[in-house]
Amino acid sequence: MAFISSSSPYQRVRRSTSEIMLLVLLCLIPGIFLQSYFFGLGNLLQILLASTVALLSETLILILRKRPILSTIKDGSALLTGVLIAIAIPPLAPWWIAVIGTVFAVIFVKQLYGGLGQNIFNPAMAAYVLLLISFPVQMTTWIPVQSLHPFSLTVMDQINALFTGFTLDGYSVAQISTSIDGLTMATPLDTARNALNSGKTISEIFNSPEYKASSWQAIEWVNLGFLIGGLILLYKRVILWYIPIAFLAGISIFSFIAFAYNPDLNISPLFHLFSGATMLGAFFILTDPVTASTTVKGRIFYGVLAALIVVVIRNIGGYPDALAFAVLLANMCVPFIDYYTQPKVYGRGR
Amino acid sequence: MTTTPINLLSEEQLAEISSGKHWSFHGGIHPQENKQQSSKAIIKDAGIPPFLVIAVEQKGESPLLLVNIGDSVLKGQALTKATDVMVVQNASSSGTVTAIEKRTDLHPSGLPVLSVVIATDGLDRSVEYSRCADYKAQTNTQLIEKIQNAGIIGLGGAGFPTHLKLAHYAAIKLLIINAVECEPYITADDRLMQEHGDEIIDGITVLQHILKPQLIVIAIEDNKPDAIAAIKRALQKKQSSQSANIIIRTIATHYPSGSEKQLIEIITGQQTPIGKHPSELGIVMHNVGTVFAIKEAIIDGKPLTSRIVTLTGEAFRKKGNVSVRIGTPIQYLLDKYEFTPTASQKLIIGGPMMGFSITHGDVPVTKTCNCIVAPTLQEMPESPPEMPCIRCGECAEVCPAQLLPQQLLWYANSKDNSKLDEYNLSSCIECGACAFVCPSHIPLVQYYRIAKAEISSAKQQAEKAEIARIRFEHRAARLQQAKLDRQVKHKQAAEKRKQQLQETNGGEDLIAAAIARAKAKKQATADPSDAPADNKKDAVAAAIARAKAKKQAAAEHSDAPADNKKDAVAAAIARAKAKKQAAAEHSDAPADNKKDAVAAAIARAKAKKQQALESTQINTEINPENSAAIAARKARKEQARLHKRQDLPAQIIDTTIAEPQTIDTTIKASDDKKTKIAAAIAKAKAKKIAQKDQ
Amino acid sequence: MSERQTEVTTQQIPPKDPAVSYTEIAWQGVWKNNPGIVQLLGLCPLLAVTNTVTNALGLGIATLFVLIASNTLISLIRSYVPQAIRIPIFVMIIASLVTCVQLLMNAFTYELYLSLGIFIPLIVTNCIIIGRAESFASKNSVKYAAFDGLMVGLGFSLVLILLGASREILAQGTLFAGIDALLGDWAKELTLELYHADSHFLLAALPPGAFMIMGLIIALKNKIDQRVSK
Amino acid sequence: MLINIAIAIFTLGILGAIFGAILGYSSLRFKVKSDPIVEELDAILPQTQCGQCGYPGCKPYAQAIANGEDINKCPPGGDAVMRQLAERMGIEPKNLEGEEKPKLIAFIREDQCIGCTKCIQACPVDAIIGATRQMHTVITDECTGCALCVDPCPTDCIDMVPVVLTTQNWQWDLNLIPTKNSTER
Repeated sequence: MAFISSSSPYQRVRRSTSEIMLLVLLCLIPGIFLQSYFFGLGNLLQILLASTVALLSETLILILRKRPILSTIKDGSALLTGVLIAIAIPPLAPWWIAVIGTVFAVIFVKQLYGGLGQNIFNPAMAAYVLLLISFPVQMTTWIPVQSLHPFSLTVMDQINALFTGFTLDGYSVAQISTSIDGLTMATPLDTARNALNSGKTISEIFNSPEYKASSWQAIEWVNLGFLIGGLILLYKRVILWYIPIAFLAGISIFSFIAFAYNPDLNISPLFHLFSGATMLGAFFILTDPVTASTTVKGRIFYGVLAALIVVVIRNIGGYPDALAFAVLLANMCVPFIDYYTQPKVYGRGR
Repeated sequence: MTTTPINLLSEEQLAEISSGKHWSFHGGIHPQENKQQSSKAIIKDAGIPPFLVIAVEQKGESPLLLVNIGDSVLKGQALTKATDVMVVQNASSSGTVTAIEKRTDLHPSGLPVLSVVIATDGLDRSVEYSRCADYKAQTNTQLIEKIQNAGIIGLGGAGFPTHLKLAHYAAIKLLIINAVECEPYITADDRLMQEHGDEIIDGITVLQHILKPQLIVIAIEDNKPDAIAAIKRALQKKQSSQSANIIIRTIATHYPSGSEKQLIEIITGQQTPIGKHPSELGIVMHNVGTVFAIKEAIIDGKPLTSRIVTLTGEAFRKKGNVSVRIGTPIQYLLDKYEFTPTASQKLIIGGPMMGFSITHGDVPVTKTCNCIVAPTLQEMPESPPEMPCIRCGECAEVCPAQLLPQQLLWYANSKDNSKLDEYNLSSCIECGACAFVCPSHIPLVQYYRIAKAEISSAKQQAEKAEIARIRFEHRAARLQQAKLDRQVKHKQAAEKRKQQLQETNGGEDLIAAAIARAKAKKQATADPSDAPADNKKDAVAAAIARAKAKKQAAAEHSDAPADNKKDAVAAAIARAKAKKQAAAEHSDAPADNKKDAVAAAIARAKAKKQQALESTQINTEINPENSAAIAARKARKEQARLHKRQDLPAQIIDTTIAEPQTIDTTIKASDDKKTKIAAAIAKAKAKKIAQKDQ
Repeated sequence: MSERQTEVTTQQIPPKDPAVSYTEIAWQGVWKNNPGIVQLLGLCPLLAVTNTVTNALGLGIATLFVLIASNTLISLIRSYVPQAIRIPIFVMIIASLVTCVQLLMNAFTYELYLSLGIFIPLIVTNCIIIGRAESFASKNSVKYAAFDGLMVGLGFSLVLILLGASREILAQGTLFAGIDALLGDWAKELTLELYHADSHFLLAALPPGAFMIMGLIIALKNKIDQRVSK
Repeated sequence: MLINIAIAIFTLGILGAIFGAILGYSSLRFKVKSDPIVEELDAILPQTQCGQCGYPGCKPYAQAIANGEDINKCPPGGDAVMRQLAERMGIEPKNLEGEEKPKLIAFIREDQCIGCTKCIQACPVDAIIGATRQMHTVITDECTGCALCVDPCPTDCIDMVPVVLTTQNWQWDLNLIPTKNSTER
């Protein structure tokens, strides 16, 4: 009788790539929950839209590339990309923002480089940068925290706003984004930057009414949500500690140096850690295995490099948040980092 | 073989080791062990199978056989002769040698190697073993030779000849007994230690006598408490000055701690430098099974004729460890221990991490076969389809050699051998930890094995190419030299003649010579055709004369063709024709201008055919097999010819048939005589060759 | 038999036909060896100025003119140029021609001259021109050289225009905006407004967009070639 | 105006003369005489010395490639060697001329050998040993598989046989494992 011939090892760990992706998606839930709690259901709508588009464009490109469809879709990487883009864009951004971003991420950044495992750049962040550069207005218009809404927004209102730009009552997104006292809402980092540019010091900004009216508390909570999700990922060993710790430590150290140098012009380390997309980036974006460094030393260096870029751009650059740029720039350095941080092979001496 | 050790362990390091400190290695995994399936039952004898297949080829080389087909052999009788590197293969039961042929080996490739097949008589009569209680009176060389004659190789799995490992006895500081058995499922060493602790300690003292190490460490994983206890008991029994420096080191269960290099790192904290042998550090390691075999060989005088094999996996009804005679067909074990195959059944030789699968049971148990795993599909499911590498780096985390498996995969896929070398593929120990953890189910080890095999064959080819280049250059130089030599010889000959001529004239004085020369000159002007005027002319004339004489001789003998080159061309054409038959024969003809050559060639071809026919007949008488081969070749040629013909349009065939006649007639018309002569020569030649062959 | 036949046929085929023909030059210049999307030469102006069709057309015409003129001149003097110093001589000729073009554009299409800016003098360093001079004009007769200049220039201009058009449509929703700067006031009519939207795809107007669209054009060309070869 | 033009022409002329002089000098001074590329190309070639490329050996072919000969004329090297050559020469890979065959070595059917030494003379790497009227044999380790000995043999007793697959040179192809006991006599 003939037996099956196959290659060793015959025992394997039973965790697959798709399970990893699924775990990452599950760990995003606390952050997403908090985000939609503060900013309304628009966020969930964006996620629904972006994931649908991600799966559709993945299917389309796989047909064009004549690759197996079902098994590739099942790996969950396209879904994850879609969700990450949706989290990053403003909740009531027009529908085509999410569509363009997702299509670009899946087709251009991932599949045109050869599919899962081959892309140089993080698809979600590359798409975010594309959107930010191309559509700066839509991408920086955040709606205020729900408690500060001048109008009450129903689910239908939000769906309508997303697809037509107006609520059922005929208010435009721009109008929604303007809070009670007529100030345009933006992210705390945005607000701080604008105020800095107009010559105020940090302490003045933090005490100013427009800052207090901004969604800074909400953003802090959201960051906390992603931190919790990230810690679960660490506990489950889906991600390894090197990158998040290196990145967060880097952010703290670099921003502390800047803060110590001039506290009037530079925001504090704590503010850095809990604003913008710091936690999302540390645990969910930078740790994307495909585009991150793979050696131990390399991962630490990669995290620190990204942190340095983030702090530099946030403090002296032209954009309020810099995570996406930092990720892309660090991605570019990965082959170089990997090459120079190879571990010493057994027997090469210590 | 002897290396000059430079990194020997120092006294402090040895003290540190014996004080109980131990280290760890990078990476590693914790697979499911499943050892309890087979570790409880005591070792049974598997019995005598109806026939034994003992592979005698070692590393691709066949040793000198000491038996012939039909010989009756006894258990323990040597089948092969030992050479420097090869150990003796002994018969593992008594019986008759029924065949010496290539049989499938217990090797992942399933390829056959030269084997001796013994039909057993069931009596298990053995040669007389000479017990030797006082081995200490013997020299190391004698003991090592005894081990070689007992056919002992490393029984842990790699199968490195033990006598070679022992040959480095000069500078050994630390002897490690590898009883780690880190592979899941396998319990052969575990059981052996539980049941034969005393013998193992005896074996260790034999090794201690040969190697004289300062320290002996028995390394056992902590998942074998019974074995540890047994060895401890045995050691206490032996409590004497000898066992003072033998320590038992219990190490944490952690795959692949049983790998030689990793175990050395655990015990000593030292890494074996790349491309170096552990003996460089003054360390030698022996498997506990090997130690047991050494004890039997030296003290009891028994050669290695059986080994302990773990039969495990849910598809075996009767699991456990059995003592199996080397050469027992695995099918016999499967039948005896109630193996019930399930859907898509696998049969794994060795452990599930580093073992290999075999496709059928008609292979013999060899000395390195420590375990047969027959898992059910639930136990070890088929690996899910391979997905793209997401560079998660899990593999690098667990790699005990601290390689970057994801980079190696990349370069293995792109067949970039220089990059693979740069990333130290050769340091891979193929432990399978990377593939074990890979979430994309990539069979990394398989890729590395293929890449390694390709690299080694590329290396071999490069070496071969280099040799070929050197040989080619030597040959070119030699031919050039021969040409020069010929020229020099000719020159020398010419000069010699010159001298001779001078000598004949040399008796007279110079003036007379000058006068004579002047006279000769005058004469030469008068009669230029005959008397040479000066030496140069003379030489030329001589040469011409020689040439003429040669020609004449050639004509007379009517044998040697005037021009070798022409002959070669003609011969080549003739051969081509003989091969291509009439149609091809003809298309060649117009290409050749010299009609006589053509005719000669045709004639020769005919003669050759005849000769071929004759030789076939001769061969039929001498060697039936060969004639069959020739017949097959002929048939193939005929087929090819027919095939060609079918391809050709009818017209071409017509013309090709028509043309030879026209040519023949033209030849006949113009040069009838020459043709006939040439043909005659050719026929004569053919006849001669035919006669010679007879 | 068959062996012999193939031998004969291979012998009959001449090794390589060095003779040039007009169709071959045209085919090579415009499609097969297009300087822009196959040889990837002159990427600097190609990516920098193609944000509108007008700019692309202006630079295309300027390059085309310089190419024809330089190819002709170099072909004329090719047998008098010492091998060792041919490159400085070619550059000198090209530089003079570019200066002429720059002065002409300054005189007649001033607005375009301003918007193209540094990229007009940079034509001197355009690899396409020196490349054609070195590899073709200096080895072939005048008529072929001039035709080669025309065809290569045409191939380059076509890529410029294609890129310019796609970027203009994506970024501004218009076509031929500002064409009057090149062709005079009458051409104002040519400007098309294809669609109007609150927000345009700004990226297309920026250099990264140029790279991406360029990549897509190259992919398209390769796809067509693949189709044809099948 | 005229003076301006004259100045321009003069300046450019001087510049041209200076740079021309520098270039002319360096083209003589830094002239590369020998071509190390031939050695490198020779190292890539498989050294079968089979002459299938039309050159009498690998070195001459390497020389020819350096002089612009096609890189696709080495069937024993196959696609891999052609690609290496293409990379070294910085040119596009081409389709191989002639087909790539599996590796073969010569085998003399010794009972039919008449000891004519013709194959010995033909062998480019001296891989056949024997003497006149003595049986010849091929040193398998040295044979490059060039098949140059096959044609000169007057008794057609040389066969090109494929290299036998053994456990030593097996390349881990799991799909080729026989599922039956293969017994060879």
